[in-house]
Amino acid sequence: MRRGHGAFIVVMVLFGGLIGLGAFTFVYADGASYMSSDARPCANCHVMRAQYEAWQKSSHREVAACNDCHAPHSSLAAKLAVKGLNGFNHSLAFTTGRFPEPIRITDFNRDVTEGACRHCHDAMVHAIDPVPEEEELSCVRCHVDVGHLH
Amino acid sequence: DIFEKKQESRSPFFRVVELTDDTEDPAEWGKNFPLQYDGYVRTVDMVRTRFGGSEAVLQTPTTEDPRTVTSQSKLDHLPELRRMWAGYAFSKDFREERGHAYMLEDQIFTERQQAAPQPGTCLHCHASVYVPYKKAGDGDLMAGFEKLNPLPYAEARTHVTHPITCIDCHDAVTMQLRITRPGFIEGIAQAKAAEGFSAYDVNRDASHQEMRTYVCAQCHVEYYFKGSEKRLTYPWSKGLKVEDILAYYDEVQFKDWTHAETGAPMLKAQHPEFEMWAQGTHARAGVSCADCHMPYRRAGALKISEHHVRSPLLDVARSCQTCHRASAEELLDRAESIQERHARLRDVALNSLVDLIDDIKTAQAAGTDAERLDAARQYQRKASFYVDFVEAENSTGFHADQEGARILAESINFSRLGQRALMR
Amino acid sequence: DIFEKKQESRSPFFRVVELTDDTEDPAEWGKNFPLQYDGYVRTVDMVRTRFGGSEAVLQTPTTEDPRTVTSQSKLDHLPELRRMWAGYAFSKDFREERGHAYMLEDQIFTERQQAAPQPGTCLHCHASVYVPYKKAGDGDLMAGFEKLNPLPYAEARTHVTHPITCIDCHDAVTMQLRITRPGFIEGIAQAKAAEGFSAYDVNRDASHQEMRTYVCAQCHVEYYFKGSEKRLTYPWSKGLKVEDILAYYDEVQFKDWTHAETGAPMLKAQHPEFEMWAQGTHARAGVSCADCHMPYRRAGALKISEHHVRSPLLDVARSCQTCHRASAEELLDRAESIQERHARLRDVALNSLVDLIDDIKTAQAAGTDAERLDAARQYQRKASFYVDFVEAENSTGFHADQEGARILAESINFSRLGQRALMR
Ligand code: HEC
Ligand code: HEC
Ligand code: HEC
Ligand code: HEC
Ligand code: HEC
Ligand code: HEC
Ligand code: HEC
Ligand code: HEC
Ligand code: HEC
Ligand code: HEC
Ligand code: HEC
Ligand code: HEC
Ligand code: HEC
Ligand code: HEC
Ligand SMILES: [Ca+2]
Ligand SMILES: [Ca+2]
Repeated sequence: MRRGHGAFIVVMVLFGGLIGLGAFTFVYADGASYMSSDARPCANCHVMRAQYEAWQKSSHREVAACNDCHAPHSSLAAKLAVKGLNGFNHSLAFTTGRFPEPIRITDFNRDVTEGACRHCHDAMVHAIDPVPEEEELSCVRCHVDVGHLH
Repeated sequence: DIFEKKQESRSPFFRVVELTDDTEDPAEWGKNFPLQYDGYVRTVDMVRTRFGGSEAVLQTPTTEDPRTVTSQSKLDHLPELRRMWAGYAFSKDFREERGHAYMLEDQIFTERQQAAPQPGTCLHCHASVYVPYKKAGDGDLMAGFEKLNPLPYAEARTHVTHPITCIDCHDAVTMQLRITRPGFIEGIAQAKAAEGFSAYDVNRDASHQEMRTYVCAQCHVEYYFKGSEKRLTYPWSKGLKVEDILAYYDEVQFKDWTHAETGAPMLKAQHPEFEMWAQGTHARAGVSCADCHMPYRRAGALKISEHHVRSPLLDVARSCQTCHRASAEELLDRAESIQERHARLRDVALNSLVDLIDDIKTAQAAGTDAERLDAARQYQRKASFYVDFVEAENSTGFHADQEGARILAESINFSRLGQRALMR
Repeated sequence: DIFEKKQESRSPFFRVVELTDDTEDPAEWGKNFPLQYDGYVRTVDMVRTRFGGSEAVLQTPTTEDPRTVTSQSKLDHLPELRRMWAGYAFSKDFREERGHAYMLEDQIFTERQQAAPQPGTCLHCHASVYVPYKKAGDGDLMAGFEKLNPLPYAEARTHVTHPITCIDCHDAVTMQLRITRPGFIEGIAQAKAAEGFSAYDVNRDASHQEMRTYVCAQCHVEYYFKGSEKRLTYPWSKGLKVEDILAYYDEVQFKDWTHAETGAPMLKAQHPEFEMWAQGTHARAGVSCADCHMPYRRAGALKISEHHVRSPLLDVARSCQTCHRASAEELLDRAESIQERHARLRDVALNSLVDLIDDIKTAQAAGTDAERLDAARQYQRKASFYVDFVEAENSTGFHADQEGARILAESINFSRLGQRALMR
């Protein structure tokens, strides 16, 4: 599921880029920050502040910033693509103010995050991780608060 | 748009007007806090949920009751209630409660007012009484409270103008939450004393999170009128559980009325939301009334408390999903399956009570000896108070599901033991 | 299907020995999986919790019962049980259950074996029967199952050697969870059919998360022996709720025994952990048995499942705290206050049932007509099954607190209606 969305995403992003408004805010709202692996830029948006503040108190504060969990580790292309897509989506949503509250992670981004967990913890958890044929074991079912409270 | 948002976040609110400890009119407060005011006025909305909310029922206005819209009658919905309350004003008119905007008119025009003369005490929870109490007591809240209580309702109500307003929950200068209701100030002090906390002063000793519940518990509680002064009293000196409250009433030998069919000395329970909530999981977890009924809402860059107080099931996303990760549909379904299980058991309990009433009537006709009849009537008093306690509680079991079922179980037991007591 | 998964198996381990579908000895498996094996063998530990766990009780070994240690007797703890089960083997010996290591010896040496001859079917849940069933059926699990069921227990048990072992829950090659119990394979298929899912094959259709519950539900369920073949049957064709199960038994006109004091056609409920769990909040939230009873444990560089299956209240940190933010003390307290409320109500229900039994006896002595007596006995059958369903369930209400209280409420109602039925 997580794999193979790269191309589709790139198209989405290019298409999205054509929408002036989105593109505008993307820049205005510091969309470039999506490309960094520093946490502060994410907090550029007040709507991200809750997570930012919670992250600062989390067990991962020292070891993982936002994008370590919210961007893929599979390939650089996928990484940039997802960052671009989210950056665009969030910028647009933020500008139009049209988004669900409380903000909920999308299934797509949850998969990205689940992948991130494994990227760092694979050695420890592959004993408990079922074979890929089966549906993924969800880490966040139990560890939903490791990055920040919910 | 985005510039505005960056703006807003720097300026929480503009002080348009000066608010004092005597500013009663919510519209005035609304000038400083338009967002909260907008929510507050929307409590006129009437929307049903599966078991709660409220439904607009049209009626032709009369001189006694000029209301064109009321809410559905619970007496028609649950006919057993008429038998349970035979001989008491509630058997004449008892409706689904609705938004805060209606609290004053619904009290003024309920048929219960015709059925029996009511005292001024009633206003304590149906009007903005903070300023009126102070006025009547020449600045002394308690004195004013004691002065208005014994007055006939019609006379007392000329002292009040609004349903609940901002000043009933907020300090006008600091906007801090503040308890203004004598009934709760005294009641919670007694409850705390029972837990060993003496001289409890709620406005001094309560935590911020507790205040988010206590402002509601000023009114959403079981109560009675004590003595000829009709002093409003919350029966908590032995604790908040149903058995503690019954023990209190038995001790002071109080009864609300005498049952018309059986002559039993009866008790009426009323909206013990606070008492039931206190026995539930959410209370255990420190979740307050406001967390669910006044969830935070984003207004631009601001997070404000939803002042449109209503059923959380009408806004599951904000009310529940802040804490629960499940989907809105799933959460609604979880709540409703708890309520459904509760409602079915409540019906069993009501039917058991009606069976007891029938048996007592038959026994009376058959000239059963006084001893057995009295024993049965005592069971009726208990069984009726227990089932009423969870029925009058308005969450249909949600606030404390296991405790709700436990109380219904004991009510059923009392009803059936009453039937047994008549035999042999 | 399992064989395809073979290659892709991810479970990392040092393959010391080759495990096959016939490797029964857990010590062999332990060579490849020492961490899980260490936990598995610790199920011999006996530690009490407030309402569960188990307590070591010394006894002087005899030839019939060579055990030097057993667990506390529930009959002494709840004397009402002897009345409830009058005339049935359970009234002779019924103990608190303990760790998996004891399952075989406890079954062999329970006094219930002397009280009444038991069939081979019993072994299904008290021994590692996967390999023995296959052997007895010449490779056909079901055939072996059907062959051992009707044998006298003493003869059947010569076919088994171990209590539950690895192969009862795991595929030896892929280590995937796998259902090996005919009773559950057939039972869950019927339950799913009732929900409209036909031809359900648990090993093919269950999700990984479901398997984390189903491996336990192979045994922690209500059951009965059908017909003269003593075929093990899970009574789920109408659903998993207590009323569905009772409806099934009534339909097939099954009774476990005739009550010695009243002559009522009785039913015995046994450990419906799975059925009760299914009605609870945790099941709603997708929380499996293994999540709480086999929490993950950090073992060196690896995370593994705790194979020391026991009360989660003995390890709240791992069992509860990953999902619940509250402190361990607070969580323990939450669980125990649910259990305490449950236990008190259970006692009310047991006493109500004893009252009914007394009344029926008196009525019989007084020569009450058969019609009333039969009505009362039918109520006894229901009331007894309902309270037993909740009492035999081993979480003391925790798995489904509201449903537990609901069932007790109905049990109380049945007992009291039974008393009423004798009168008039
Ligand atoms: C331009 C303002 C802005 C910035 C900067 C921003 N976000 Fe967001 N973010 C939003 C908004 C608005 C939403 C809600 C979008 C929705 O739910 O449709 C959101 C939603 C999300 C979600 C949940 C919804 C989803 O798409 O899964 C995640 C995860 C997230 N943001 C992570 C991040 C990370 C990581 C960063 C920094 C790399 C970041 N955000 C920076 C505005 C922003
Ligand atoms: C250690 C991993 C981790 C880190 C670091 C992390 N997050 Fe998250 N994030 C998660 C998980 C897990 C979820 C929730 C997934 C779910 O609910 O199923 C989540 C969800 C979110 C959401 C959606 C809201 C919600 O609660 O579902 C937002 C917005 C978000 N993160 C923003 C951020 C921001 C901003 C940062 C950096 C300040 C950050 N995250 C850092 C793991 C992380
Ligand atoms: C960038 C690498 C990285 C990512 C991504 C990451 N972790 Fe971690 N995680 C670590 C490190 C390093 C530690 C040890 C730090 C410590 O001891 O607290 C750790 C500690 C933990 C712990 C133990 C401390 C605690 O909070 O209980 C848990 C559980 C955990 N991670 C789960 C997760 C989950 C679940 C995810 C995905 C949602 C995740 N991690 C994502 C690197 C990562
Ligand atoms: C069913 C609940 C559950 C799930 C699902 C789960 N974990 Fe855990 N995890 C636990 C528990 C319980 C512990 C604590 C173990 C201990 O204390 O010994 C833990 C501990 C950890 C730790 C910390 C070990 C340590 O002591 O530092 C990490 C890292 C971790 N989990 C990562 C993951 C990842 C990654 C996943 C998904 C592949 C995952 N977990 C899935 C329950 C879970
Ligand atoms: C965890 C969330 C939660 C908490 C905390 C909570 N409630 Fe409720 N409340 C509910 C739900 C859900 C309902 C059912 C609404 C329905 O049936 O539509 C409800 C119903 C009600 C109702 C009836 C509403 C109606 O629609 O008819 C009242 C009154 C009420 N609650 C008052 C309170 C008070 C007072 C407190 C605090 C002492 C409180 N609640 C605490 C969730 C909560
Ligand atoms: C301790 C606070 C309190 C007092 C005193 C009080 N009420 Fe109420 N009343 C409430 C609350 C809270 C509700 C909404 C919950 C409910 O209806 O159960 C309510 C609802 C009502 C309703 C609408 C629902 C219904 O019952 O038809 C009427 C009418 C009403 N009250 C009349 C009265 C009268 C008359 C008196 C005086 C005899 C009185 N109230 C005294 C708190 C109070
Ligand atoms: C001054 C007394 C008072 C206070 C304080 C009060 N209520 Fe009420 N509340 C009432 C009365 C009276 C009604 C019934 C109004 C009617 O039916 O006309 C009511 C009705 C409600 C309803 C039912 C709405 C519906 O649609 O059925 C809810 C929910 C509610 N209140 C919640 C709360 C919460 C939450 C708080 C605290 C934040 C609170 N109340 C504070 C007196 C009060
Ligand atoms: C039934 C009680 C009640 C009434 C009436 C009420 N409020 Fe509130 N109000 C609350 C609660 C509870 C909070 C949350 C306070 C907290 O958590 O600190 C709150 C918070 C606020 C806040 C702080 C910002 C926020 O939204 O959290 C403002 C400003 C406010 N109210 C204004 C008003 C105004 C203006 C009115 C009248 C139109 C009003 N309130 C009526 C209960 C009430
Ligand atoms: C402020 C946090 C918070 C809010 C808001 C909240 N809950 Fe809960 N809820 C909890 C906690 C905490 C528990 C106890 C279990 C736990 O510790 O996770 C719980 C338990 C529950 C349970 C299981 C309890 C039971 O009796 O079976 C249900 C169902 C539930 N919540 C539904 C809801 C619904 C529906 C709403 C909205 C009307 C809601 N909750 C609002 C925090 C919250
Ligand atoms: C949310 C956690 C949770 C889940 C899920 C759960 N249990 Fe339990 N279980 C408990 C608790 C807590 C107890 C009470 C233990 C005690 O009293 O010491 C318990 C008790 C038990 C007992 C008695 C243990 C003893 O100490 O005597 C058995 C047997 C049991 N559960 C089996 C199951 C089975 C089978 C399932 C799945 C169908 C299941 N449980 C699901 C938490 C859970
Ligand atoms: C469907 C599975 C199943 C079958 C068949 C079964 N048991 Fe059990 N047995 C269990 C489970 C699960 C427990 C632990 C839970 C409990 O004790 O309630 C248990 C516990 C016991 C115990 C220890 C507790 C006690 O009751 O004293 C004895 C002894 C016992 N069984 C004997 C038997 C006998 C004899 C038979 C055959 C007539 C039998 N079992 C058939 C599953 C089963
Ligand atoms: C082969 C049948 C079987 C299976 C499969 C099985 N159990 Fe048991 N379980 C038993 C029996 C039998 C006992 C009682 C043993 C005794 O008392 O001698 C028992 C006892 C227990 C106890 C009580 C321990 C105590 O200290 O009181 C718990 C908890 C438990 N099982 C949980 C589980 C869980 C969780 C699973 C799945 C991961 C599971 N069981 C799978 C048959 C089984
Ligand atoms: C009562 C059922 C049961 C028995 C018996 C059992 N297991 Fe497990 N085992 C489980 C469950 C449940 C899991 C978790 C599987 C998952 O979530 O994929 C598990 C997981 C495992 C895993 C995967 C890594 C891990 O720890 O999660 C290994 C290896 C394992 N068991 C070995 C053994 C061995 C060796 C034995 C015998 C000594 C054994 N098991 C007996 C139920 C059981
Ligand atoms: C894998 C996650 C998970 C585990 C493990 C877990 N819980 Fe829960 N628990 C939940 C969820 C989810 C709910 C339902 C409320 C909600 O949605 O938050 C819940 C609800 C509860 C409630 C409220 C339900 C009620 O009936 O009042 C209690 C109490 C509770 N859990 C205690 C425990 C205890 C004690 C344990 C350990 C023995 C435990 N939980 C293990 C996830 C879990
Ligand atoms: Ca209502
Ligand atoms: Ca036990």
